[in-house]
Amino acid sequence: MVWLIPEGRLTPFITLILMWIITLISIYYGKKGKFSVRRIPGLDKIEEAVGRAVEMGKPIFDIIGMGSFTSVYAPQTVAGLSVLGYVSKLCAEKGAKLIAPQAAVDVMPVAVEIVRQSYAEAGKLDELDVDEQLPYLSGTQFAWASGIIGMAARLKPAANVMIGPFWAESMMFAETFARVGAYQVAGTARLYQLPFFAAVADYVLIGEEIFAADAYLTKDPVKIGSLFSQDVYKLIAILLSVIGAILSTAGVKVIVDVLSK
Amino acid sequence: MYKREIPLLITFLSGMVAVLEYYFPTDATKNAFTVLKNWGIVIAAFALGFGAVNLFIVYGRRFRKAPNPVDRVFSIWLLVLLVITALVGVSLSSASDQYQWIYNSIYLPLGATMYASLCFYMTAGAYKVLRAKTLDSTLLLITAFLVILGNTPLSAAIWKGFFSWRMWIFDVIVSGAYRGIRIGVGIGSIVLGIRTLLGMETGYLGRR
Amino acid sequence: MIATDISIWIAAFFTIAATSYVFKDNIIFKFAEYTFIGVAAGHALVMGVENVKKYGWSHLKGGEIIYIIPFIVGVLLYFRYHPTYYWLYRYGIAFLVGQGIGLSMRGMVHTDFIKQIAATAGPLVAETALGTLNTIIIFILTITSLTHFIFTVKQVHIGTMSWLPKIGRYGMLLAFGAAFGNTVMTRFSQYQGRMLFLLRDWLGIVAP
Amino acid sequence: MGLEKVGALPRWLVMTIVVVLMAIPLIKPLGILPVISESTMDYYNAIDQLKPGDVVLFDIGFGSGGYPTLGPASIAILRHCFSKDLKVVIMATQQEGAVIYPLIMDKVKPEEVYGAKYGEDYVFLGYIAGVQTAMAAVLGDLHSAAPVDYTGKSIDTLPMMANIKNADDIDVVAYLTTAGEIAEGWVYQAYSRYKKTTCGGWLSMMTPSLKPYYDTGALTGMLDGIRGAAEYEKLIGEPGDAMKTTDILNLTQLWVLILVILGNIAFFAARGKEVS
Repeated sequence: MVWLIPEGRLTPFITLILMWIITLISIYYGKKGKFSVRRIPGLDKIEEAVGRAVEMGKPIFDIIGMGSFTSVYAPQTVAGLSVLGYVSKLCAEKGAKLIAPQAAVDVMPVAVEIVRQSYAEAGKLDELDVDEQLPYLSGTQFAWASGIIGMAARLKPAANVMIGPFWAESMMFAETFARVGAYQVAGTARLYQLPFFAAVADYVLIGEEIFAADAYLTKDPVKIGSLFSQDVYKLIAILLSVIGAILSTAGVKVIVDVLSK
Repeated sequence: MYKREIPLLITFLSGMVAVLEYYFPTDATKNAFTVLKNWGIVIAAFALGFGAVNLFIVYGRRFRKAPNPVDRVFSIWLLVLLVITALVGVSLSSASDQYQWIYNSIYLPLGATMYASLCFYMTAGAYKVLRAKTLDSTLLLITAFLVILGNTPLSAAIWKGFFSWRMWIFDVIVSGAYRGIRIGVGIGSIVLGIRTLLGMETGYLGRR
Repeated sequence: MIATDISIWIAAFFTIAATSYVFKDNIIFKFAEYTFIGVAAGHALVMGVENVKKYGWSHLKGGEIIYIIPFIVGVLLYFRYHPTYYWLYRYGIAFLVGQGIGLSMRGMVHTDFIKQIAATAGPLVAETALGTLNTIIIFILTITSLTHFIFTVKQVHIGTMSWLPKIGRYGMLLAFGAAFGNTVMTRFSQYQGRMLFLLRDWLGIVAP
Repeated sequence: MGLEKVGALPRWLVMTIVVVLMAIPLIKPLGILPVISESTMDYYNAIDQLKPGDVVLFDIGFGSGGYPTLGPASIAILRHCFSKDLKVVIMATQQEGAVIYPLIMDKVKPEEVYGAKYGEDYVFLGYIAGVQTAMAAVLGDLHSAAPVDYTGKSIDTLPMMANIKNADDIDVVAYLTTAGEIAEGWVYQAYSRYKKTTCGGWLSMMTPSLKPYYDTGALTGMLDGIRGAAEYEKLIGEPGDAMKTTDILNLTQLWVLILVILGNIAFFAARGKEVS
């Protein structure tokens, strides 16, 4: 017992305190624009997808999943909305037809607003038909899934971008869009659905890459700052592991001992 | 003030008590946290009713306004079932035979089969879509193939190597890659947790 | 011997209905899905009411008056649907979100960060040659998959260093293949359980 | 080059063959016994080394979605516990756990088969809301968190509960779940906070992302979906639905492998044609 802290919890306690401090400092400097997020390859693939939709004169789907703002997966829905902003801007500029079906009642108005803003900035607001391009399908999982599958089979889109939280319906989407021949860029931070996207999509954004895309697109200082702090912890994890492994192999177990204090 | 600041303060305090009780498990922190944990169960229990209220709002409106009659019949059917299940459960208790009858006849078969039928989708997917098109999909296909092979007892009976390959893939490749992913997810959740406790992430308060 | 219990027949109907969407989306499946949603929401309501009775009311009855607070906060949750006093719902949600984050954050830093690093920082040499090879591969995959998730430090992705995230990505794709293989088994085993129900409990073709 | 026709089997035929392949082993079982993996062995040993009278906290963390695979696993684990005269405190952190409990107990039959009495050898607390809040509350102070059992009877009237007050009186925490939140929750509360021997079981699609906890010792044992359940049934020597279900895997998984091969042959044949 060290000042009442039980055995094996001293290092976690110090680590947690440091994490609070470094995160706050990173967000503070993030607001001062000290950091920048690298452009992840996934965004280039999304641009390719829109290009393909223009070439083939067929629509491009952008599905942000059925998560709502009050669910624990809200950050993934927010990342999906940022990508929707990016895709809709590209579609407005290049003249591709965007289809973005909606499932969450509280997310839909925000999505419509984002798409309308992108089309307005490109001066193409008259080309946007919100009811046809951003239809509300359903809030229930399988009605939502079969609604999208029906649209995909009918419209035979050239491409499909799926970034956000997905559940069991991810397998149905990935399989149907691939069968229809759509070029797919998919990404989610829900670990259990990643295998389907990785197996079937042409390019997959793995886990936290969707948050990096979100921070890159929105340039939000708080997000960029916290992404920097996360990178710091990953680098610390790598350093401790490498040094620890070398020392342990040489018989010196100091790192492992400190970590289990 | 009491619309945003006090709720954010409650988020911070209820989070901090939990963290304090872990690192400083004195009688004071333990007793205080015991009460808060028991409160948490009651409040979480109250929140279980949200699903029913949401359905009454969404499908109540759909019953009144939906153009096609099939939607309206299904909407009212859904609400009727909700009420019947709730009445039987609350009046006779969930441990009653009548309630168990409803569960065994309706909820269990639907819940067990709805997601299970995805295996047919996966079969069609494996046949039509799982291609060694790019380097990425080829790598994935190799381990998927070996694991599916290793998962069948028949293959292990033919040659024990199939089973040891499958175990090697899990004990080395999966353990290594997913340890890195797990550290990344852990760090992400902690940082998101810090931002939420400090009121920088307020999506959960609902947008108004 | 074919089942005579009506409950088994209803369960069989819903099992087949819940499978039908795979072959073709149809109205029977829509009926099954709406039924599922209604009964599930009803069950959540019953569990909510019983939990409030078991874990809130029993304390109040036992004289612990302080448990009136979670009752009040729990009722306030339902102001979420009120046009003007919606913000009253935030007190309950703030408490649940804060407690949830506190409970996971405190342990996560130990099990998802510290312990994972400690395992990777262990000796690379094991008793057997294969053991050493496995440990080294696990070590490499953990480190490289971590580098893949570094977004604001550009040096990790330029020049020779950029090999690390590339290896990390390949390692993760191999691991996702294994996860895909296991998911195939999951969905199949779930449906095979239902097939066992249909052939044994319903049609009686299979011996119990 | 008619090879690409190999990839043109109609969709409904591919799926109908799956149904047929599922029925055959049920009618004529192949009876191939699964190989025991280390993680299942560890789960089994964690319970097997307990002495009569030791306490196991068992959590039904799954519902209808997990019932076909985790139902048989629960039956096997509880049979194992009762055969060793252990005290079993059962709870549910998933909403449907309260109505899954009777289905499991109908198969385990503690009274007839093991002479175990409710209230003396086992108790069911029912579903407790709040997921990790429920776990931390039960482990922290059980009588205050769950003053009544699932029928509403006060805990103090149940003899066995007299000396089961909190985590210190519990020897092993064993759980089965389909939810990541519950699987991780027990790691954070039972292992990290209260240093309990904790064994987790789940759908096999969840194994990769939860394996790091087993590798680093946070979880003592791990059940990998239906494979783990079948191995556990083999270990306690009582074949059940898990073994029957695993038997079917032999044909259906091989059919998936064949389809992957056929699909890729057709793909490369078609691409070969395009190139030439």
